[in-house]
This record gives sequence, C-alpha cells and structure tokens, in this order.
Amino acid sequence: MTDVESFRRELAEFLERELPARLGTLPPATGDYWGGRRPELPHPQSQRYCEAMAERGLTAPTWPREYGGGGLDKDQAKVLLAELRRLGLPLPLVGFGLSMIGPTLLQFGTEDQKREHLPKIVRGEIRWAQGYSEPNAGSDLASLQASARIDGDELVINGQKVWTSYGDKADWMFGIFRTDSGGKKQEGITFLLLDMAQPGVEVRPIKLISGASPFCETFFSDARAHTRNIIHGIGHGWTVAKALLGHERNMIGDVFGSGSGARNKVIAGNPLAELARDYLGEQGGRIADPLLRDWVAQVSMDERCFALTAQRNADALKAGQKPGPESSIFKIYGTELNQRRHELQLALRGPQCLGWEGPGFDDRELQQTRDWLRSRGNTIEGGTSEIQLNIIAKHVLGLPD
Amino acid sequence: MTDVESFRRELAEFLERELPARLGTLPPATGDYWGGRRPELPHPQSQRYCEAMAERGLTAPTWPREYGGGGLDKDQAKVLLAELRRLGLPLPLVGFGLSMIGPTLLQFGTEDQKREHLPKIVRGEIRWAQGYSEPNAGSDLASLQASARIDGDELVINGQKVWTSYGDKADWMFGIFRTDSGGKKQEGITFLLLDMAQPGVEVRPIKLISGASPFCETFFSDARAHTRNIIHGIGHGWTVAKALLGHERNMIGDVFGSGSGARNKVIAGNPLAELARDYLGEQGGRIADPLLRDWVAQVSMDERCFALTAQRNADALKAGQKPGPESSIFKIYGTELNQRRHELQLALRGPQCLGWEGPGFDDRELQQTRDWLRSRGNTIEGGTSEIQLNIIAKHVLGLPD
Amino acid sequence: MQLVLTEDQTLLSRTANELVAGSASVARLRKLRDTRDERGYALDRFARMAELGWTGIPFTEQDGGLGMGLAEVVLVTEAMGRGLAPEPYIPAIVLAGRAVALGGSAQHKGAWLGPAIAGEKVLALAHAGRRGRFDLTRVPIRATPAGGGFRLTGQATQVWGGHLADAYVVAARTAGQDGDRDGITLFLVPAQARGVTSERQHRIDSLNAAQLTLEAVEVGEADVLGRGGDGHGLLTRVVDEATVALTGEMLGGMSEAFDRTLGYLRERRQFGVAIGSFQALKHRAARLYIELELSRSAVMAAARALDAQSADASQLVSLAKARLSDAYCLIANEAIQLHGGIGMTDEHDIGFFVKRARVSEMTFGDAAYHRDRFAALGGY
Amino acid sequence: MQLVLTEDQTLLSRTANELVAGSASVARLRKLRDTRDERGYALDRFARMAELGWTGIPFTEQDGGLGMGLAEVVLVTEAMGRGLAPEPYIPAIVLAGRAVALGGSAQHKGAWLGPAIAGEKVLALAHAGRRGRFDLTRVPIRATPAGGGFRLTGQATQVWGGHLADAYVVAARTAGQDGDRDGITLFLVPAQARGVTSERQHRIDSLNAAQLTLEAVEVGEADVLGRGGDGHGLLTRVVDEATVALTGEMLGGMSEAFDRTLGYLRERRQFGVAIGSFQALKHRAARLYIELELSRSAVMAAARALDAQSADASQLVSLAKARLSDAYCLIANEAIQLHGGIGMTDEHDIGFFVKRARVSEMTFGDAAYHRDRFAALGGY
Repeated sequence: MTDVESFRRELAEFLERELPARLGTLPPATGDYWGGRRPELPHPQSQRYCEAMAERGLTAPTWPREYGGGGLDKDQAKVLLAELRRLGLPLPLVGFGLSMIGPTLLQFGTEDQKREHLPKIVRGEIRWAQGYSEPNAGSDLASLQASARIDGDELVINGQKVWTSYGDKADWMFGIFRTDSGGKKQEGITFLLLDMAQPGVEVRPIKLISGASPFCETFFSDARAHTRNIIHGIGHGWTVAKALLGHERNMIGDVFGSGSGARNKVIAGNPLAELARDYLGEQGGRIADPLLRDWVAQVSMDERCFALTAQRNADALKAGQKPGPESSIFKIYGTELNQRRHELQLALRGPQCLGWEGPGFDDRELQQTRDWLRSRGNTIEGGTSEIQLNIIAKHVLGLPD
Repeated sequence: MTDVESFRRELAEFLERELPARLGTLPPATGDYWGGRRPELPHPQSQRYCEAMAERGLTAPTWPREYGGGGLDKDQAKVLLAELRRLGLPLPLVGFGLSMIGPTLLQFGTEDQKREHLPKIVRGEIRWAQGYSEPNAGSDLASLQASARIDGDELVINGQKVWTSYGDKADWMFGIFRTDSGGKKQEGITFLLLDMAQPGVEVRPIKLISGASPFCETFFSDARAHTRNIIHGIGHGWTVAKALLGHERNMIGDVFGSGSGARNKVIAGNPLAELARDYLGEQGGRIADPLLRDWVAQVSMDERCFALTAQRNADALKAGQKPGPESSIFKIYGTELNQRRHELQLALRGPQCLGWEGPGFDDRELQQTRDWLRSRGNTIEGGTSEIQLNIIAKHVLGLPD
Repeated sequence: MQLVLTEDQTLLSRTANELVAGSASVARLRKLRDTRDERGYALDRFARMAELGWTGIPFTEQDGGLGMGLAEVVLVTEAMGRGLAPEPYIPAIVLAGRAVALGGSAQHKGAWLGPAIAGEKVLALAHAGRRGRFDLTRVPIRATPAGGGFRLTGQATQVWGGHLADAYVVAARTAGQDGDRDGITLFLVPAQARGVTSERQHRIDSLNAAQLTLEAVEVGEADVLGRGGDGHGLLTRVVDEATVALTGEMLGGMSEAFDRTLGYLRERRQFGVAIGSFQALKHRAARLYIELELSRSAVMAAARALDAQSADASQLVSLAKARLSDAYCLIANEAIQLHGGIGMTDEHDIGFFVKRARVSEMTFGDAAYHRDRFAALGGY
Repeated sequence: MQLVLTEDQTLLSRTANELVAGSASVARLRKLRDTRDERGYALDRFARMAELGWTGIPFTEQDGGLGMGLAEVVLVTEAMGRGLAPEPYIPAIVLAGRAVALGGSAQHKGAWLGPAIAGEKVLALAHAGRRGRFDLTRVPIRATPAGGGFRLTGQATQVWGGHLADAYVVAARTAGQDGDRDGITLFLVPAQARGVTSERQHRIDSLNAAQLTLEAVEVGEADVLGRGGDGHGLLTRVVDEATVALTGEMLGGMSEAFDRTLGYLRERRQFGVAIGSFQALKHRAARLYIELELSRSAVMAAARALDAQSADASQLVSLAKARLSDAYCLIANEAIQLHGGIGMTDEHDIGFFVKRARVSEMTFGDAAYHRDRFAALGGY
C-alpha cells in the first residue's frame, strides 16, 4: 500500500493550495451537491468544486481509476475525509449514483456498462433515481407489474413506479421491470437503466402529510431503454435489486444515528434536556417536570444504547466479522427511536407543537412539527418495520415459516 | 311473577329466625364452601348451613325446583344476595358444579341426567372437576387425544388431562374425550361425566412457580364411565365444550374485576396509593415518588375504565342486547391489568418484594410476591391472550384468515 | 348512572352521523384548507346545527336551550369527530356559551347567548398564553384597574374558534399571580371593542383558531361573568364540560380512523393475500379495538357524571381525557403504519385524523396532565 | 473503547460457559433449593473458580490478582447468569473484595483479600436496610463512639452472599443522617466478632442472602476501610463495579431464557404447526432479540468505561443497569407467556430465570432509579 503520510501531504497540497488558486472561494461544509443536468447549487462554487475534485476521482475515492474513481484504499479514503473535515470542506458530490447504482454496477455491470455510466456519476453529470415500488408492489416488491417489452435492441416500458426519491430532479433511473409474466414472480424481473428525459416518462411529485414532496410517482407510456442497459441479464433483475436493497437498508440505518448521528447527539450535551429546560423550566438544577425528565432520560439512554450497538457492529466488522441480517435491527430501532424522539419533543413543547404556519409559533416549533409528521414515514419507507421483523425472525432467529 | 316484597319477608324470616334456631351460630361471610364427599370446612357450621339452604334450593336459587333448585326469578335471586349481604352470611355453596357443569346439563342434559346429577350438586354432595386440556392440546384443544372406547354400556378411558383445577379434591369429572380418531378433529369428541373415585384414575397436583398447587394432572388407565353419562351424544362433545368455555371465560372476566372486583377497588379508597404512601412516604400530601405516583394513577385509571366497560356491558345486556365475542376483551384486559397491578406493587415495595419465606419480609410482602408469580398464569389459563386476540380479530373485526 | 343510550339518544346519534359524518365530510375540510377559506368552516352548516337544536342541548329551557346535557352533547361531537367537522360547536357553545349561561347576566344572555344558540353569533373563550401549557391559573391577560372598571392587556393564543368570532369570554388576572386560583375574572368582550385584534392561526388540523391581542381594552362591572376575582372555578367548570365534549369528538375521530384502517387491512393485498390476514397485524388491530371500547366507556361515564354533578365528576373527566388522548394518538400512529406509504400522502384522508389527534391531545391538557389531576383529586 | 472481544476474552468466555453454563446447572440450583441446602451454593465450585483464576480477575497483581478488569469479569458473570450459578462471585469478589482492595490496609489484604481470592474465605458487604430502597446514603447500621473506636448497632437486610460469610464489609453511619454523603464509614467486621449474628434469608431466586444483625459490635481504627466518614465514595465505586458485574450476569440469564424460549417456539406444535410460525409470536421474538443486542452493547461499554475510569463511567453503569433491568424482566415475562402453561410449573426451569430476573432488577437499583441517576449525572 502507498505511504499514507505522503498521500496526506500531496492531498493537503491540492486542497489547500491548488484548489483555492483555481477556484477562488470554496463552498462551505453545509449543503449537499447532488449534480445532474439541472444541478441545484447550495453554493455558487459547488459545481466547479465537484468537477475539480472529480478530475482526481475524489468524488468516488475508492472506485477504480479506469472508471474515473480515485483508486484509493480504505486508509487513504479515511485521510481524505479527515482532511475535508479539517479544512471545513463539504463532500464534493452526493447522490444515489455514488451510493446505490455505482456500487451495483461495480458488482454486476459489464465492462462496457461500467465505462459508460460510472465516469458520468463520478463527474456529477447524471443524477440518478430509483424505480422500485409500485402502487400494488410495496412490501411485496416482487409482485411488480411495470413492464418492459423487448423490441429489437430496445425495451418498451409501460406502467407506474411510486416513491421515486427526488424523481423530479433526476436524469436517469435504475429500476426493475417485468419482462416475463409467467412463472415465479421473482423471475421475469429485469434490472434496467433508462434516460428519464424522454416523452414516454412523466414524473409527478407526491405531497406528504408534512407538506414536503421528496418522493414522486413516475408514469411510463411506451418509454424506451436500450438493451445494452440491462444489468445482469434479462430476467435476473431480482438478484441485483436485493443486493441494492441491502446497501439502502444500511444507508438508512446510518442516517438514523447508527453512525455519527445519535453518537454526536449524546457527546454534544443533551439537546432534549435543553429543550425541556426551555419549555418546562428547572428546579434545583433538574428539569421541573419529573415525568418528562424521565422521558428525556429514557430516550437519551436508548439513543446512547443504539449508538453503542452501532459501534459494536462497526468494531465487529473491523475485526473481520461479516455483516449479517442483524443489520435489520438498525433500520427498525433507528427509525422507531427517531419517531419516539419526535413524540417526546411534541410533549416537551406542549400546545406550541401544533402549528402549521403563520403567527403564534416560532420557526423551530413549526419545523419540528413537520419533522415529526415526516418521521411517521421512517418505519415504512425502505422496508417497513414489519418486513424487518419478519427478516429477523426468519434469518436471524431461524423461526419456521 | 310473585310479589318480591313478600318473598323478601319470608326469606328474612327463614334466615334470621329459623336458621339460627336450627343451627345455632352461622358461618361468617368469609371462606368459600365447596362441598363434596371430603368437604373442607372453612367454618364448623359450613356444611350444615349449606344443607339447610339446599333444602329450599337456595344453593342454586335460579335452577328449576324439580332438580332441587330454588326456582327463583332474577329479581328474587337479587333479593337473596342482598339479604345474605345484609346479614353478613356467605354463599352457602360454590364450585364448578354450580358454575359450569350444572348450567351445561340444564342446556344439554337429558331429563334423566338432570335428575341424577343436579340435585347432588345443589346439596353439595359432589364436587366437580373439569377435564379439558392435555399436554399436547392447550390452545389447540380440539387436538385432544385422551380416548374413550365404548365397551358395552360403559366407556373405557385412557390418556391424560392437565390443568384440572382442584382435581385432587373433586369427586366427579366432566370432560371431553376422543371416541373417534378419524375425520375432522372437532368431530369424534365426546363429553362425559365420570366418577374419579376408581382405580383407573390417578390425580397428581402440579406445583406452580408461586409454590401453590391449584391444578392437577389426571391420568386414566382403563378408567370407566357409564354410557348414560355421555352428554349430547357420542361425537357431539365439541359443541358442549365450547358452550361451557363461554361460561368459563365470562367467569374469569368477572373475577378480574369486570364485575365487583375492580369497581369496589376504586370506590373503597385506593389501596395502591396507600401502599405507595407506606413504602415511599409523601410530600405535600402526594406520593413522594412522582414516577410511581404516576404509575399508581395509570393503573387506577385503567381499572376504573375497565370497571366502567364491564358496567356498560352489563347495562347493555339489561337493555336486551346479546353478549357477543366482545366479551373476549374482559379476559385479555382483565388478566393483563391484574398482572400490571402486581408489577406495580413489586415496584412500590422495592427490594422488599423479593422474599419467598422466612425472616426479613412481612406476611403481606411474602403473599404479594407469590400472588405476582401466580398472576403470570392469568393470561394463559382459560384461553391465552393470544387466542382471545385471534377471536376478536376474526369474530369482532371480521379480519380474514 | 346507566351506561347505555336511551332511544332518544340513539335517534340523536343517528341524525348527527347522517348530517356530519361520512367520508364526504373529510373532503369538505380538505377543500376549506386547500382554498385557504377565510373562516375555515361553513356558517350555514353551523346555522343548520342550530336549526336542529344541537346548539341548545346543554342549556336550560329558560336560557332558550333544550335542557339536555353532556350525555347528548358527546353524541353530536362524536359524529363531528367522525366527519372532522370544523364548525366551532365545542368552543362557541360548550366552552364560551356555557360560561355565559353559568356566569352571565340577563343582558349577557339576551345579547349573546340567545344569538349564539340561534347560530347567529359566534362566541369563543380565551384563557391560554404561549407558555401557560395547561395550567388554568396562568392566564396571559392582565387587568389593571381603570376608573370604575379595568383595562385588559395581553395576548391569548390558540383561541379555538376565535377567528372572526363576535365576542370573547376572556379570562384575565385581576389580582394575584400565576398559580393563584383567586384573582382571575372572566369578562365578556365584544370583538368590536376598541383595542381588540384577532389574527388567524394555522394549526395542523386546519380548524379555526386565533391569536387574540388586547391592548388596554376598557371593561366594566357589567362585563364580568360570575363573581369578580372568582373566575377560576367557573373557568374550570366550563373547561371540564368542553373537555368531555372534546373526548366525544376524539372518540368519533378514532373510531373513524380505526374503521378506515380495518377496511384497508381487508382490501389491501400483498403476497397474494389481504394484509389483514397477517396475525401480527390482527393482534395489533384487536388491541386497538380494546382501547376503543374502554374509551367509549370513559366518555359516557364522564358525560353522565358531569350531568349528575356527582362528586367524582372531575376525576372522571380526567379519566376520559387521559385515556382518549393516549388512545387517539396510538390509533392514529398505527393507522398510518398499517396504511403504509399511502397513509403518508397528503392526498389520502387518514392524515387528517393523525393531525386532529395531536391537536385534541394538546387541548385542555394531555394525558400526563390529567393523570396528575386524577391523582390529586384522589387525594394522592 | 473497542466493543469487541479480544482472543483472550473469547477464550475466557468459552471456558466460563463450559464450566458454569448449560441446562444441567439449573438442575444444580434446583437441587440446592429442594434439599434446603444450608449454604445454597457449592464451596468446592467456588474454590474451582478460584483455581481458574476468575476470583483474581479484578485485582492488581500485587494484591494477588490477575490485573484484568470488568471487561473480563462480565464474561464470567454472563456464563454464571446463563447457568444460574449461585456461587457468591459478585458479592464476595467484586463487591466486598474490591472494597478491601481499594480501601484496605496491608493487614486487611493479608488476612482477608488473599484468602478471598484463593476461595478460602467468603466476604460480603452490608449496606441496605428494609426501608432504604436503593439509596446508598441510607445505611441501617449506626456507629456510636466508644473509647478509641465505635460500637456498631443495627440490622442490614438482604446481604447478598452474607449467610455463612467469614467477614463483612459494613457501611455504618458515623456522623450525619440519611441523605448525607459524608459521615459514612466502611468497617471490616469478622463474622466471629462478638455481637454479630447473621440469619439466612430465603428469596425467590434461591440464592444465598442473609439478614445481618449487629449489637454493640466493637470496632477500631484498624477496622476502617478507606478514610473514616468518607465511605460513601468507596461504597459507590464498588457498587458501580458490582452493578456492571451484575448486568453481565443478567445478560447471560436473559440470553439463556430467550434461547430456551426460541427452542420452545420451534418445537411446540399446536394447530398442526410449530407455534414459532405464528407471525404475532415471531414479531415479539424479534423485538426481544433487539433488546438483547442493545443490552449486550450497554454491558460491554459500561465495563470498559469503568476499567478506563472514563468521565462518563457512572452514567454508562446506570445506562446498563436500567436497560438490563427492563429487558430481563420483559424477556422473563414473555418467556412464560410464550411457554404457556408449562412455563408456570415449578417443574419447568424457565421459572428460575423469571425469579432471578426480579431479584437482579431490584439489586443495586431498578430502572427508574438509574434513569434518575443517568439524568442527574447528565446535569438535568
């Protein structure tokens, strides 16, 4: 392996001297840049920063160089993150290209497919969306009906997908479609890549009870994909889809504090306790309301336990143990814990948690109310808690069907 | 209907003048008398009191006179209870004869069967036990295997029953046995009455984790019953058994406060609050520990709600509505509530709840600990909570199988 | 106390459900919300409720009412809860209206109660500030002596039904301070009075609410409801009554949310079967059903206890509000989970119940507040 | 802090499980109970633990120990919890033994700690009275000055491992009163000392416990552990260490109860199928599994934090004890319910875990006590 220290030095040189020299100001660590044909810029320099980093493959540090990646090993990648943190720089690029379809292509793609798609992901040229769920295929994903019919060297796609995250902002979609209705439902499913910028594809945002619209419905009427964008072959899409779902579940687990989140919450004082003090006052240095104080302690302790379990899991992986279906517990517990945290915050704020907009409520109150409403979906999206419990019962506990 | 007032007068005459004149002292209201061939006497006069009452059918007030009952209507029966309460007298007789097999015989028995068995129940001569569950037939009762083979005008019984309440004290058993192993498991079940005082019947008490042994195992090896003691005909026992289970579930519901229990608990101050004061002290008139105070309030409120629901159910029955499977909620909620009440009492007593016997713990502490252990069985016996939930989901909510 | 409906009550319940319940009614609330309707409810609907006599239920006949009680009120509010009817029946009639009925003079009743029962004028009651939480002694309006009377100054928040109301019952602090029961006075203040401004507030349930600001509003003896400085008792009484009315509404809302969820469990198919056939979901549904049954008993008992003014009435009010708060929120959360993704969409109606559940929970005290009150009233 | 076992720790864990875990070991406890064994555990077993070096784990090498820590102790106690081993490892070694190690003089260590580590003498610690609940400032023994020293009088209850112990570490009040941290002194009192009587107590878990009565027991400076009047800190420290050791035992007990329940779910057939195939039971089992995983993390973290004497060590101790108390009781209750009737019989082993769960919960503070402590240590 290369000498980590020399790597750090040349990286620092690039980040501290060369980049500023070329770009002038660099974007701050806040605000994610998702790239794409119609990129949203959290900072005027976000795109140029991304491109400059991409030249060295630093948007996808561990991907092989031949596909535009940085070809770094784990230690070097850690150094990169450390340096970015040290210099207060953001990740140059985020998105489902890097987190979902990229790794999937590296695992299942042909040489041509990798060469065609990975470099564009690395450079942030294409923003990707996921086409999985359908109105009648939620927990029972394999019963999907959106169809792809072979027509020469193209596939003709009809049907509907739902819960497409940021579908209205995406350029290409990776998804699963039915190419054969006979036989077992898991068979006859094909994993496809398709360009969403075509007449046969229509995207409609879905408004949630929280008022936000992070998801979309996608309608296909004779949309077209090229057969060279079939991943892992006709009828073998289910294998690819399941592998990708694994990445997704772990990703969600991370978001809900199994990673940094919950751990930092604890280390950086206790915001719940601060909120309680603010709304309930204190007596003798303690939160004045003993029941809510106890509830704050309970949630804080559960978050600490959850973070410790995530650390134990990470330490076990470092020690060479394989990740198993136990990781389902992070999805279940992390999302439910987030919901409980929000319910607690409602209780702490009392009637001030009831605002939707306008006078009488401050911004944090209004935001928290919406976050609470949004959190109700956490235990549904990305595999419901019920499905996760089934997985644990079957694959971890070995209980019979 | 007869004039209730005149009935009350003559009843009072009998209870206040005639009875004491004949028996001298009467037993106090405490301590149940179960009768039987080897009766246990909570009070020296218990048996004579029972017999004297039985002469007028007052041990089974509402049963028809021709079978030894009192032939009273509902209002007269209420008068009887009121008078007993007023005079501080106990019920003259309790047991499964009066509460379970008696009503079942009145519903399903032949004239001969009624004439043979009911009078002995009324007079407290025979104590009855129930033979239902088996080691491999618990929730799935219909899969029972204990067999009864016809042999002339007798049945030859082999196999095992468990959870026979007070089986070691009973004289006769009513139970269900397999007379036909072919066909649907609910068919080929026959409801039998048999004398337990015979060589082929062996009874062993089951010791529970609480140390008590209210239940027994009963072993049959070529035990004998007469065919005239088949109820409702060969192979039709399941119908009888289910009807009887209904009586039992409602009985258990009553025991756990749906009836008098919980209601009185509330009206008569709050013993939980007293216990909390005793073990935790108070501050400003309130239980000193705010969390346990809240828990006391929660359990007390749940008990009140449960009692009100039982009252609402009773009022609806009075108003002419039929009892439905909703009554399953009394079994589930009543037993779980009793368990929660015990868990709370453990918490109130703290480490003093840990005693089994001997020094360092007072009698109430020791008794409560055993009652708690015993209460864990409440949600299992008489139809597990899980079975009750299935019943509600299917028969009340109409959810599909 | 009989926990069963009389024939008249059964009839009233049926009529109420016919008029205000049913799925169309949620569409009505949705429309009022999406068109940003200025009032947030339909005046003509409210007038119709008056025609049917519902607004007169809790008032004596000499006050122009029907001389019935909360046992009947909760049947109306239960139907309103099922249909998420936004009309201010509880705040205008049960809360403010009853305050005028119990504490008002003949003039007050003539000028305000009569028209309120007739559905011609809308009343509201203002007693809570932004940090008062549920404490009825922490009123945000201060009354300072001025001439013969007082000047009222301060800001009340989340005044239910307070936007475009014609007059306000205002709980003001005439003496003492937060925490004191004495020194609170209820005043009847017309919306037109100088110094009165109300501003529409938008809460998650889309029902009518307002922030009421009083600046040196002049009031006199003639505007006092009940006895001056003695308003806490009256306020507690009408809040108890409105709380029971609200638990009736909550019972209707959670029953409707539960029924819709059951329907979804029967219809929604995954893995080739109705999801209602999965035992884990069956057991959860059965547990919710138990909560519903217990809740109904609590509501009926609290209403009858208040009507009979029995000694433990306030305890039963807290019993009902605590239980309904927990049960409605539980059922609402489970309703979304059991609906899955579709339940998270604004397009689906179930979300309206989830939002209404929260507002109801936080109105007149949450479960913890009422457990504490139940214990205190129980002497521990 | 690494939350993963080293190779040595893995090896220790395996040995410990081989010696004390396994179903036979529950039969051993049953026999000790049913024969009303005078001591309630096996001295030779305890000696064997000493031979294997387990009793030396938490002590420095100059004290004759192995210089390891609680990270290793919890591996031993976890195995003991799985096997419900009644030997007084926690009370004699971790609780009383560590008190002597941390506060004792060379004489104390020579006379008592060495033999304790060798398994030749059994120590116990007495600090709780019948109404003290979990408060470490409410010690039932009073010390009154007498000559150069003190006279100790009072009665301590539920002294774990205290029956037939050879010496007692006694927490006595030398100044101040209940609630004061100052004024508590720890004395080392031989069982033979005049005025010392201990009486066997029978608790539901059938483990060794005693009521210790002191009547004017004479002690002097030489019998003091740590600094006089300053015993609360030392007591808190060793109770924290013993608490972590106990959470290890609880983790073993709940793991065993869970495994046995899983086994029953797989084997027990009703309605023609294994009851473990019913989804409602599956989901409950999966929830218990999550609790197990979180509990293990808490135990490992607390042990390592105490070993490293990190700033938040005591908070992590409370984190672990609160979680394990709730989780063990939950799993024990579910274990009976899922076993059905057979689980209620004394003949079945599962009941032993149910009983041990309760005693563990109520030892060194229940979940509510430790949530309060966690919050207080967190500054709120």
